[in-house]
Amino acid sequence: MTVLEQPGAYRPAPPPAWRPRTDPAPLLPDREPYRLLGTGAELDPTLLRTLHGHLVRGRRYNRQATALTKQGRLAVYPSSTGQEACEVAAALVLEERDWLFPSYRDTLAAVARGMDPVEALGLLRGDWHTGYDPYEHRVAPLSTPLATHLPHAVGLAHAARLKGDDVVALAMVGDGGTSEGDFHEALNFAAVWRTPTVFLVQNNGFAISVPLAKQTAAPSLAHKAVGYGIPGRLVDGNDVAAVHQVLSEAVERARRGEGPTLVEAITYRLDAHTNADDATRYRDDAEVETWREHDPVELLEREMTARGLLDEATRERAHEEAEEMAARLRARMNEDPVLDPMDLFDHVYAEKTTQLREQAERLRAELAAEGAEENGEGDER
Amino acid sequence: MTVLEQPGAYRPAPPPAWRPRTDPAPLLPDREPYRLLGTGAELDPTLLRTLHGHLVRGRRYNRQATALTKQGRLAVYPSSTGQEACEVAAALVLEERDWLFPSYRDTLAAVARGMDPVEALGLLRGDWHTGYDPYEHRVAPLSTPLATHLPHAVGLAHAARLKGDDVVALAMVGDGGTSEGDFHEALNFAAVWRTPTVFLVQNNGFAISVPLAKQTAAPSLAHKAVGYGIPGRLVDGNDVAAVHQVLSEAVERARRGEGPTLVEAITYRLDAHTNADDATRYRDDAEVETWREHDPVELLEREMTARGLLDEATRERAHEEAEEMAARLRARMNEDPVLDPMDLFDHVYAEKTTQLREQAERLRAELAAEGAEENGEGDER
Amino acid sequence: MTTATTGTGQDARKTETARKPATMAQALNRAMRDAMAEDPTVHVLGEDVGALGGVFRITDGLTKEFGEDRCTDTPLAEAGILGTAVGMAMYGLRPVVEMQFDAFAYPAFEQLLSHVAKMRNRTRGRMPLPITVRVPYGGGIGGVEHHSDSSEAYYMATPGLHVVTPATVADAYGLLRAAIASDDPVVFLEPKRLYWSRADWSPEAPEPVAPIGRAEVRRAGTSATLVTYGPSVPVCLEAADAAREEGWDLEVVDLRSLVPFDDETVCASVRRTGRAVVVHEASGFGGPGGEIAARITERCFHHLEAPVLRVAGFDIPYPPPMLERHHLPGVDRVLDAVARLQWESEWTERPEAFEGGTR
Amino acid sequence: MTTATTGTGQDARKTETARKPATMAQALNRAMRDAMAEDPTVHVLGEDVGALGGVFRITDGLTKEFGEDRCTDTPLAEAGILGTAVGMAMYGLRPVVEMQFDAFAYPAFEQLLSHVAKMRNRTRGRMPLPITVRVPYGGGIGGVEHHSDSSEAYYMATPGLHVVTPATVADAYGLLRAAIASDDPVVFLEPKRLYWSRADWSPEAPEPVAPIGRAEVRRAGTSATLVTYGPSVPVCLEAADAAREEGWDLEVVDLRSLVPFDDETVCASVRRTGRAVVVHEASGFGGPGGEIAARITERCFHHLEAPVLRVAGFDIPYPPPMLERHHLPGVDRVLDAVARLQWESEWTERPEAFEGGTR
Ligand SMILES: Cc1ncc(C[n+]2csc(CCOP(=O)(O)OP(=O)(O)O)c2C)c(N)n1
Ligand SMILES: Cc1ncc(C[n+]2csc(CCOP(=O)(O)OP(=O)(O)O)c2C)c(N)n1
Ligand SMILES: [Mg+2]
Ligand SMILES: [Mg+2]
Repeated sequence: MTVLEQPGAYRPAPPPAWRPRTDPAPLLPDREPYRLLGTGAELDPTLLRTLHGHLVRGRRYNRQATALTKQGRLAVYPSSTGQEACEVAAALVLEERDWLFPSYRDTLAAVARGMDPVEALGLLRGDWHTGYDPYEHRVAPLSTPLATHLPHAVGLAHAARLKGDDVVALAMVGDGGTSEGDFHEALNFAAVWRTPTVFLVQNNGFAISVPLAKQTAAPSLAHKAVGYGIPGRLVDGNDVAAVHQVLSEAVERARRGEGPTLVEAITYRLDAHTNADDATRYRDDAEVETWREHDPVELLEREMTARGLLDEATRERAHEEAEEMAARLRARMNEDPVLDPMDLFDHVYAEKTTQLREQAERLRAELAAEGAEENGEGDER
Repeated sequence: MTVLEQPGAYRPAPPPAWRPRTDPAPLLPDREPYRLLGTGAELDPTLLRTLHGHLVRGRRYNRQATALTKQGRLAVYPSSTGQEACEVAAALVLEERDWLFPSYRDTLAAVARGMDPVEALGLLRGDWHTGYDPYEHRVAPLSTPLATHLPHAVGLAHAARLKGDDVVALAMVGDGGTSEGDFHEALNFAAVWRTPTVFLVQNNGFAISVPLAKQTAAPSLAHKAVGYGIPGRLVDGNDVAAVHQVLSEAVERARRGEGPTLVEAITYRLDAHTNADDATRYRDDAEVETWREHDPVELLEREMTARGLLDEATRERAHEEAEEMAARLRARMNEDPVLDPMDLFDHVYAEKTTQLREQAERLRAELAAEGAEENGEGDER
Repeated sequence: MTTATTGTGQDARKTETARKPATMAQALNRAMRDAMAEDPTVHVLGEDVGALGGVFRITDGLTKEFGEDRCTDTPLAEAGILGTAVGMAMYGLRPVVEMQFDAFAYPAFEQLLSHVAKMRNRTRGRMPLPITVRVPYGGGIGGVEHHSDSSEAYYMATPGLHVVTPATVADAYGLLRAAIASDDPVVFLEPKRLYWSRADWSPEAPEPVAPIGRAEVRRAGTSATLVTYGPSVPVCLEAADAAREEGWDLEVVDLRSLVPFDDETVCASVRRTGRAVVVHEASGFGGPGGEIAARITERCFHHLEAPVLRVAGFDIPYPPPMLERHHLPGVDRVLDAVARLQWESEWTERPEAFEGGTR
Repeated sequence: MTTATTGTGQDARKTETARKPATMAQALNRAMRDAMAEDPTVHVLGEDVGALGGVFRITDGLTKEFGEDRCTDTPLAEAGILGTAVGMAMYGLRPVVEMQFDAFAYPAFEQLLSHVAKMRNRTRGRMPLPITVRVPYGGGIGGVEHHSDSSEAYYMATPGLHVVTPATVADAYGLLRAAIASDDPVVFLEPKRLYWSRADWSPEAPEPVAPIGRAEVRRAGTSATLVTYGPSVPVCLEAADAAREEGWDLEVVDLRSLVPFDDETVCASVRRTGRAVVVHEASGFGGPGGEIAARITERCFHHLEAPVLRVAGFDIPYPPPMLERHHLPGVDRVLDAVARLQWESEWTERPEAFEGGTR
């Protein structure tokens, strides 16, 4: 059976014989966002502790990165403050051999997956585009053109399956990104080819300034799954245990060869779109305050405290570790990166064209002249 | 209230307060294709007679146009044989002030709307791109790039609504076209802005050679509606009464300001994709035969005969009229169109640029030289 | 970057009556505002153009003044935005579409190439599409990848589009008004790094500017002509100033519109000076400079003392912020090209007989 | 058009062992077949490439021989096809994507421009994308609108892509093999109207051809150089034959690859002949000819007896079938341009001193 001969795939038949390919009922998302924290559900204490450490460090990472923009050490930072539960869970549900496809807001997910934070921030510092080797942690380049990386996740998962590898690709996109044609095409390819792909939509209520109501009229974004013939799941995106659970199920489903899942996580961006954005133009502080009461870090700490899993010492240790991480990051980001302008020509093609060789020579001559003039000051800025 | 402040439009709220924007249940399409013929439903005899005349002429038109390709009078013809019920119903449900947005296969719908068939075939004859004035019958240019005309229908309906005109736009697309990003973006814009747009998907089972099963894994294409928050309808596309009924309801809904509807009509293309296609490469004659037994013209004739609405004389008259139409079309298409190559430069911009004036002069000189050489043979081919 | 302008659009309108320093951003904002006030069929649409006023604040205040139906936040889908604008134009509106950044116009290319550029032609002139597509373009603002592309070559290669780009505050207003008023689709390229450039300019009495299709000599000179547009105009003016030290008196021609192209003004200048350098940020290979240099050479061959040279971005993807200064054509590179214009040449004007051949 | 080839791809393979007439379509088909047989990572995907063998039958028989997983009918969505191919390439496959027609590649432009062309660069060489994008292009086949675009200017203006186009049966095979084997993304432009052109060629022992990046002199001559590619190569060869009557001995250079561009071969020819005409179907303004003419002029200025002229499609949307012959550059227009190369010129080679200046 080729990957295209899916069970249940339908051919048209004259209407007396028509039947839906699958029963749509099981594809419909949860009637309300799936939650675990505060529900009294059974939860794995070790997992909660791991998630807690990540959340605390993640929050601190967001704060530190934002601070680095003020110090001119980052060109820009799109913060995921308030969305750490999604970022962390997305990273932790994956095996080493799996792939993560982050969008431009998801450096934290990459860091939670084990990436050096300085490399993760390379794009936003501005010394190169993708600051890391995608193959090292199997993290695709951060995608700035929205939703364009979703078909990549589908293609990669498809290729892995063709090669017989049980690799899952998890792709992250925002509520705004679901409006793009690429979102539609990716989900459709994934559904038709049954690729092991998990689509995580972080619905944080806004695409920059545009609220969800101007983005979609759907009952929920998870309902879009039905139109592709794949299951949709709806989850409280600030409940890290719930996000972890729902994503794990989706990843396992994919790994079992049962195809893609669309997960909508309802969350909120507490910071402005980026440091350059003025969020007061499009939303009230009151709304932000409502969401602070549903903060992912606090939700988890409250739950763990209630369950006796978080004593003050543990809590403090987590926060101390986060401070150390932040201090290390700050120190390293305060070093000027050493850049070689000649790199500009090295990675356009496998081999430089004659024209690029000429252009490289011209730049080299300019730099030499500059260097001579400036008495060896070189070309770092 | 601006068009963007829709009732029920939702803003995100922390999960305890979350609720779906609308109940998804009413958006779900019919459980099986809606049918009227053969169900004993009450039907308007006058309407049936009108539809019958159109179907018979439509079938004959398809046959004639295909014949014209063999005589070299059309460059290509994508036949809608087998799909006449959809073509005709789409045209007839609209008021004069409404707009039709046909795809490349839908010249018949344009003709059924009242367009001169020679003008409707202009594109396929090759004397110009759009052979007609879109404003005369409010028919947008036939769209060759698939699904790209769907946002046009949304924009036009939106503009009409802003101007206070109760105009509806009905756009036609194939099952293959639903996979394009433009389909997704158009439906989403229409849903968010609640534009008076009706989307008619003619699911004829194939996109050229690609069967539906390789195009989608959805329960039905109508199920895609749910993901946009609009109602989906499923209809037997060969039951002209049913298609007319479902489309009429969608048009009225749109006209009442209740927004767009997605209609999937299940039908079958009995001919090859175009005269240039070899359908035996990708489908069995047996499958085609199954569908011949569900032929839209026959279905209606059987029903009308059973109801005593179609005596032999009436039937013959309809077929005679169709023959006359075909004869007129053939005669007119056998005349060489008179073309002026200088037209090439006239409609690029409102005013010719200097460069186009120069180029036009150059061509004029060439033609004059040619003409002189050929002793006045001129530039018609 | 964004904080600098918070609220200025609105305030500016009320207070400025005489010629005072205004930014290009303000002039663009005012152009849309005035067009909307004068013509109820003008509609602005795009991502974040409403409450936010656009990420560059160019549409600041328009929703407040004209309502959401006239200046509309769209869903996040560029093909959908432009495609919807096509339908609106079909029904008699005059849409002004904002693409948030150059590279984010790419998803709309099919709509632009297959419909916007061709609709008038496809319908024998019956269905013109008076759409303005505003695209902030170019680099020099420290933007991360996909935020600094110079995409004008794509637009130039598409018959049916006008391609316009202002370099001055007055042109920003005048050309945008002209673009919106045009019955043809106009791709209106806004040089991002000039958004905050200033000039004395009165929003109440904006000075008239030459129409779309005319180039302007921004600086008269005799030694050689710099042919340029958009973000490179200030660079060329600076280079011309610096060139005086070397004894060159450079003429600077600002194209203003790439399509239609003003052969007359450009060629008149080059015929006078006998030498030309084309300057732009876009990559050299396959970029606008090739067309421009080729046209000049075809028309002025026997007036040329040296080949028309080009100073352009390298043939590479736009570099990361920390390296962009090496990529962007700066004053030194322009002067270097001028120096290579074969000043030692013994060339002298050829006899009149040959002039006829330059078509 | 299509019936002519039904089944030929497969049959041809079995029966042809010696050099017999083969079509370009057969050679392209064979190239994919051989690449797939040799390298299991080569995957073909696109609309109708499976059972149908593509609307031009270029992928005929591939699914039958290699299975649906190797030659795959995709859903109808070009951005999805190319985007999926990107992901496949990330995982070590070598996708060969078919775009059904030139204009239907436009929906995939964002993927092409923002990812395919840039991925190697973005990742500092770590994530190369060995993708071949096959695009049937150009007119002359009586296609209705959106079926005859010459879109090469868009690809040329995009650093990071190779842009290749064969004009002969041998090159069709050799260049496509090279494109598929290349570790860089290649836009492989197939001149539709040459699909059924024939030449003696052996599928069992295909003759080696020059690599991507080299132009070929298809006809040696001394009077002037015609620089061309793809569908215009046969036109230029015919024009060169006709030109003998007028006493001109024309050299014809087939570029074969627009990127990388073979300055060496082109300039060597033009320096020898002193005159050049660039010929292509794409619209003149902003088209490939501008770049080519500008490069030649920059490099060969003092060898030129006349400006480099261009013969190109008009600056209009591609015309309807019944009018396309007026648009396409034909033999007469090429000869007319040659006639305008200022043969009366009294120009003589300038002293050596100037040669250094042509960089
Ligand atoms: C194709 C494309 N269009 C526009 C943009 C500009 N842009 C950057 S972020 C953004 C909003 C994204 O919203 P959403 O998808 O909800 O993600 P979030 O920022 O909330 O994480 C926009 C419009 C872009 N990056 N890519
Ligand atoms: C954007 C685009 N891609 C590809 C094509 C080529 N093409 C023409 S018709 C067709 C199949 C269309 O299938 P469907 O949408 O089901 O409509 P049908 O032909 O069945 O009426 C294809 C792929 C096109 N016209 N436009
Ligand atoms: Mg968001
Ligand atoms: Mg179909």
